[in-house]
Amino acid sequence: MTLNPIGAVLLIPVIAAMLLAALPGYRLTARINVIATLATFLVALSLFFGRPSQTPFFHVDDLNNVFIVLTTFVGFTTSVFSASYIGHELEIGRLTPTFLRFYHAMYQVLMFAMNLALVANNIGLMWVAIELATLTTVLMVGIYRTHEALEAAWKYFILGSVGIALALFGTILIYMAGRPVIGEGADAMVWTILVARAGEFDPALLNLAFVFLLLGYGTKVGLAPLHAWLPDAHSEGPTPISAVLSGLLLNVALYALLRFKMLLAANPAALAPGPLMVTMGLISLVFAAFMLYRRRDIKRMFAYSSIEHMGIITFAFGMGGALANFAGLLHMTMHSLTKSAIFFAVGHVAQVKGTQRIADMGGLTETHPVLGWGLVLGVVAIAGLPPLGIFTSEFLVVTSTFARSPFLALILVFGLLVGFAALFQRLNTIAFGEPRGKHGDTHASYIPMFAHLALVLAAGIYLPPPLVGWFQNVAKVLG
Amino acid sequence: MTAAIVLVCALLLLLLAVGAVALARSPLANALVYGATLVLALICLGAGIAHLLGGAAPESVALPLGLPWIGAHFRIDALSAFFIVVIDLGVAAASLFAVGYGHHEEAPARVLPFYPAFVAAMNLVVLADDAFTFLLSWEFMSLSSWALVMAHHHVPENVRAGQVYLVMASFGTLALLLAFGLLAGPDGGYTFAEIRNSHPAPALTALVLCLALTGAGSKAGLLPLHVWLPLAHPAAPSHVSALMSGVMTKVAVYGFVRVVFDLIGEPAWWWSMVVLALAGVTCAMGVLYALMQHDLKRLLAYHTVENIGIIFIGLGLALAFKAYGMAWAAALALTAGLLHVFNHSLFKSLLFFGAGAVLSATNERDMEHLGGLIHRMPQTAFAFLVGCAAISALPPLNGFVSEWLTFQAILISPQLPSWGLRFLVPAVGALLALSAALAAACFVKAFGVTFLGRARGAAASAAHETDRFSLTAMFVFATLCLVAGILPGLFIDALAPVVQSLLGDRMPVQTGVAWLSIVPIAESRSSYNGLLVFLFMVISGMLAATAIHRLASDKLRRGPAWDCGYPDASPLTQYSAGSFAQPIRRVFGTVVFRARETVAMPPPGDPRPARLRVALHDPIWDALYVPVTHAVTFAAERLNHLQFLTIRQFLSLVFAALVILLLVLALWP
Amino acid sequence: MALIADFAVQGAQMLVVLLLAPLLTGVVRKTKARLLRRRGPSVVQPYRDLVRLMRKEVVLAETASWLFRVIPYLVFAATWVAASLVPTFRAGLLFSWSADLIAIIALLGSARFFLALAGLDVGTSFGGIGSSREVMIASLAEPAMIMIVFTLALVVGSTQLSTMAGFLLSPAVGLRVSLGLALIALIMVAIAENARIPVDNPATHLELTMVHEAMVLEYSGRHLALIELSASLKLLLYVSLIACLFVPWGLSAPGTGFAAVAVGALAYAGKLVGGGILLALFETSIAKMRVFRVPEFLGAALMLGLLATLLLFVSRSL
Amino acid sequence: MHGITFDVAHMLAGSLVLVSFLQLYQDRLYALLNIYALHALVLALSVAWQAYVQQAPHLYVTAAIALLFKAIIIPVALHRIIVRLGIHREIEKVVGVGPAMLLGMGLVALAMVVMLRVTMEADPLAREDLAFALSVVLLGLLMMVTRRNAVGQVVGFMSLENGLVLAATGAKGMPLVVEISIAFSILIAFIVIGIFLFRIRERFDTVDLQALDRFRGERP
Repeated sequence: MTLNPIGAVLLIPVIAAMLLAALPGYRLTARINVIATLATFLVALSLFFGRPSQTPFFHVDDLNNVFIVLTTFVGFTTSVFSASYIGHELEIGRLTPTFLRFYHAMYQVLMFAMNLALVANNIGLMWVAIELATLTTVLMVGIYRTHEALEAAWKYFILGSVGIALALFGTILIYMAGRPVIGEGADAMVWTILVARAGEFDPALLNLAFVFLLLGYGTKVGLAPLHAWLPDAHSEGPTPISAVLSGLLLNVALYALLRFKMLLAANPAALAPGPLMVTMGLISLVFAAFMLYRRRDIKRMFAYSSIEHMGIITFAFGMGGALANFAGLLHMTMHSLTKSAIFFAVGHVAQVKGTQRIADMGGLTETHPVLGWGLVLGVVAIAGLPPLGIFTSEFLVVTSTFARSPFLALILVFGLLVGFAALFQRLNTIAFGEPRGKHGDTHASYIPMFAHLALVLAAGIYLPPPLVGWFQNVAKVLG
Repeated sequence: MTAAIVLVCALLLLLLAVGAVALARSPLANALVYGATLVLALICLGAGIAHLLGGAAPESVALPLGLPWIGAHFRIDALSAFFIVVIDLGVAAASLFAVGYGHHEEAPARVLPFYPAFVAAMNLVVLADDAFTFLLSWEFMSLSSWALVMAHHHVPENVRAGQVYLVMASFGTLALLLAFGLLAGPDGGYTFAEIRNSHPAPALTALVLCLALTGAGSKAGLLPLHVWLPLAHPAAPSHVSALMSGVMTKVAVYGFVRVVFDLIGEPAWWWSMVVLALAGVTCAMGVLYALMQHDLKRLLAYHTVENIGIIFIGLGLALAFKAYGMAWAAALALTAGLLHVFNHSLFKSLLFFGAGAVLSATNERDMEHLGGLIHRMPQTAFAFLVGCAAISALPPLNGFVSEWLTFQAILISPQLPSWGLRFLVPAVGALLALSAALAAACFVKAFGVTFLGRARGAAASAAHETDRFSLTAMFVFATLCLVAGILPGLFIDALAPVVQSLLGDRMPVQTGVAWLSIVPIAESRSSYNGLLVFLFMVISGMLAATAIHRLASDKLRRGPAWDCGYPDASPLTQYSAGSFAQPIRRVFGTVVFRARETVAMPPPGDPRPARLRVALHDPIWDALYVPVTHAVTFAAERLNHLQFLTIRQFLSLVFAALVILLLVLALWP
Repeated sequence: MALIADFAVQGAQMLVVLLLAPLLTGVVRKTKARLLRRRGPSVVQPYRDLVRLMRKEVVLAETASWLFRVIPYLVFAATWVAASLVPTFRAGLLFSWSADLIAIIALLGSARFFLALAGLDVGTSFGGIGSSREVMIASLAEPAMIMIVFTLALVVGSTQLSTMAGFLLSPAVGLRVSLGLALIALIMVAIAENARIPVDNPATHLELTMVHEAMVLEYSGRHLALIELSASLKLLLYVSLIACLFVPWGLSAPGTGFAAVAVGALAYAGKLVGGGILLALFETSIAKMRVFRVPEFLGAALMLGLLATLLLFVSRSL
Repeated sequence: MHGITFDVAHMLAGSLVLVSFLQLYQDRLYALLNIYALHALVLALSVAWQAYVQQAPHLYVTAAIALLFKAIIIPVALHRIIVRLGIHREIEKVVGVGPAMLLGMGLVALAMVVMLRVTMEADPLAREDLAFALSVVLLGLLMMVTRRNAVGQVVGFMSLENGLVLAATGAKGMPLVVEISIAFSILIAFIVIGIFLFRIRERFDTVDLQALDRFRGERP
């Protein structure tokens, strides 16, 4: 088990979590955090070269392989970022050492939970993992103990638990659907077996199950109208957590949704999940695009932009077809890299400006050129401008959609444009114009941010063939 | 070979951009970056000219970039080659100009890195041979130019300009995205080769045309999508303004030509109606807007709108003739359009250089504070004058030639079978004539108020002649304007392969014609000889001068201005830009811009000055853009309430979603 | 040999227009005076004026730039070239194809362009009035002129003056409404372009009513002479334009012998005198209009031109 | 499987739905808590019966949890909270009892329709159970959104969760049932503690709104 990379990916965070819970001292713990995540990342990288055989509980295939590596990578960079960020927080006393300890431990638990959700082959296990991740983030969102933070955490908690319940019901239904075909016992919850036999399942049960799963996991994905927790959670938690939330947790939840979409795709009699996902995707996109306009808190704004992009991705998968699915997968990857990079920038911006109010920021490219231009680059990327990766995926989504159903494409384009205008309206006030607000200083670590952006840029110009190969395989299975 | 050369240059330019980030602070950066750009542009220019004149066959390059299963395709044919020439000629001059002008830049770090990137992007657009690469370069071009517009971001208008520009740009890109989506089909045949071979249904191609017109038009500045142009072009540093106005709009024209003439096959007759109507209106409105401006650079930007209109008239006519299989006429119209592309890129860049020189000498863009600069900066004044004459379509300069050809194309229109076109085209012709006359009026104003008369402000009276690099750039282009004006035959023949490749026919060979004159169709029908007219004028002018000086007197005495005997008044009594345009404003403005003049005349004995206030309304902005913005803000306001629901209410949203989905399931057949 | 002859004829044409121009002005002035029961100056008075002006020294405003001194020559050159390209007594001259009707209009346009600049150069208020009104008038007159060209070109299928004249001589033309409209429009434009009553008054020096005169207010001596000369050249040009387009009879076709040329010359002289007298009659029988009525006047011309073009299709389609 | 076991299971599940309706009907907190206890009791019974029917001893654990934790501890704890925080005993409803009932009926009908589309292959017990479970879940949700007080909503959530347990136990041979029920009990415990910690007297909302207002004034 320990030789198995999967085992390592799961064990390292657990051990690290225990260690960090026990050890005092900022420098040391921060270092351990970074090292642990780095180790996890390196192990995960090894998955590219050899995949362990699948067990009833764990498996690695084309779909989750990429996402495991992505998750561990972003986890690693975020830990680097958080080392500098949390240091600053300690200095200004927003965070006490005890909470720091708690924070680091929770961070590792979160990593563990997400990796578990990704490698899980058992849908029950996946459910447990995702809920664990949710609860951890709830605790971390509330970590500042300000009224707003608690309130955000509470909201997240309540809505999250309802989501949990719905998702569980869906999972049970899947089991019920699988049981007559596969027989009682754990096998009926093993995804690989399920997907292999899905053709014989009872379509009505599958449909019902999917509805519940869509709402249950959709709450985690932050699709409108289930999104309510997301902006508050992002704006109130520590920025590294916002980065992980937007960059990873949403992805993981969406990943779970995809797994079940595959089940339905494998069953011809079941209703096509496409229309549901398309509708929810478009609603989220357009809604979030309009919500961007009135935002005055920088982190909230980018939280809404996350909703927007989740909408785009869900839409893409809903449209289905080789191109759209490929685009969706690409978009998931690009978005998690870009959005976490943006949050790295935003975190430091909020620190140097001492506020999250957009009104109190201005002329950032003047006062803090590196940070400012980093943010500009990030927004340029997230807005889907070339030559960065998101342009590619949006290109594929829009073109492939318009040829098939022009009307939907028009709505999509409308949403994109509205969101675009809003993003840049804000960016112009933050990054350009006369410098506003106080400009303090921070020992920022720019490496993570620029590493992400560099990756996104590279992907925009050149996509490595193996990655493309995997994505195309998955795209086929996704139907 | 050519494609490879240009690609390598583009790559080097991108590297240069990266490098510029590093050394932007150093004093050498300016000369280095612009020098390098100049050299690379010249290389591309050479390659382009060689390919165009050598009549080389189209060549393709495919790189394993972009979409992996497609790759990045690049192809250079006559059309691309021609636009490479246009682009890199403009770039070369702009870079040369900037070697000197760049020293006045207060924020070089915000200009130097983006300038080469912008240039590279423009070159890549015309080379691209698949939808993805095309749009990527296209949008990258917008992005880099946006960064340049934002260079002087301390001025609030510039930030707003950047905002409008980028939004309009991405609007255009999305339109093109949709167009290519249609052409490529659901399973993504994105390469142009595939698109050429796929023959979509007429309805689809019509839709594609509209989308292409929207997409390319919004970048070129076709009404009513021009709004960003007069904001963004002046905001950028002048050499960039020159590129944006003189070259980038041409890249947009390229996009339109590529899609409509090359990719989507046979046009339907009514397409040209759409294009021509839009183009005619663009023409007239553009120049009317320009007449109302006091800001020199904005005035020039609006004239870009006008000239884009002229170009699109040519293209529209070509479409019409092509639709009815009159290839020879189509060739004439298209040649006229493309020739105007070239000419406009010459004199518009030249004029923006002049404006830049004035700006750097006086820090003043508002003409009302300028004047008398011809005394302070005579060479700039001369070059600018040539530009003004050229853009006002005065023989024997180049602007006239392309407009003359356009008129010739218009005069063929009666042979079109369609009644709609027969009636539309003369009307468009009238609009064209009107805008030509108004353009002349406008440039009398521009030159007269800026350079002639007496200085209206301290800045103007303290101005100095600009540096020699800028002057060289200006004079090179001024000369080119003259050459292209007196030897148009050469340029028309150079354009022949382009037209041939797109329409399968070309204008008659011009170089053979006696006395180097040009004959669009037949000598009996019409002909023009710029060279001869030029020589006539020179000779007769000289004759008159010498004769008078010999036979009559050549005595001259300086004295105070006569001015009907009024004592010499202050420079403020001169005609200003506003007062010069007043008659035209009263004729056209009262209708188009709802121009209202209110005079506040103090009662007798009151020493306060009387005030004349002029109120103008931009009809298009008011009719189109204000409502849209209002709608968006309204919707945002409304939806924003969803931000403040209670947890219970959010839960009820979830609940509602669940119930609805279950209902869907229940009702599912 | 033939080439030399052609050169000779072309040169003759250029000289003829140059020499006849002041005479035409003289004729018009004389006739007007007669009609007003004045004796008036003799028809050769314009020549005398020109010579006198040539001799005088130039008084140049201190604020004038080099451009101000170049412009008279430019204007003169442009107008002269334009005038010498319009067939007067003989069609199809050597260089007649070097510029068609559109180009001729454009040449006059350049002359006006520079003259307007001259008005602004010295930096006085009157110059400004002059040029701003001039360009306003031109901005309407030119499109009207172009529309007239359209009409003719669509009838003839050419913008080449000689070809036009040749075609209009032929019976193929018949009587057309459009041509009539075009003629009226052309006359209106000609009046405006030449700053005649009712658009402008060449004789006035009442500041607020003058347009053309205000523009050239600062000129004196030889410069003024050149400008006056160009003005009368322009008048001549328009008269001969109308003549060759609408009363082309007597115009000697290319390649015909001396006799034909002689006939042509006589006919041309007749047309000039006739034109001058008609102009004078018209001018004396009408009052000058306010500056801001001019746009309506010219707008009417433009509409007529457009109408002529459109009617053409109708009449053709019949 | 023979009739009687089926009927018993059927009866128990059905009565669970009935109890949910009773909850909807209540408008006094204490009464509500008692009804909830009853709800939990019925759940315990049906789980126990399932354990017996399926010969799945581990389900007895779940039953025990349901009995001890949900039927006794939680109601008591909530009782004390109500006393300690001086929450007043009236339950403010968003919609009146009548409409709530009608809605409930509609939901149950919906649940039935949706579930009965399931083909006969799936064994009837499962189908019936699921139908009832789904109705319980929906009713619980309905309760959460129609009750204004925190306690009322918590009760709603808990009955929703009971529905889940019912479904899970009904699914024959489903692994992890016990773990899941435990996990959920912990979740509920968290919520209850949360209510106590954050002094949420009337409704969840009190933590949020005024806060949100100050909260970088995003109100228009």
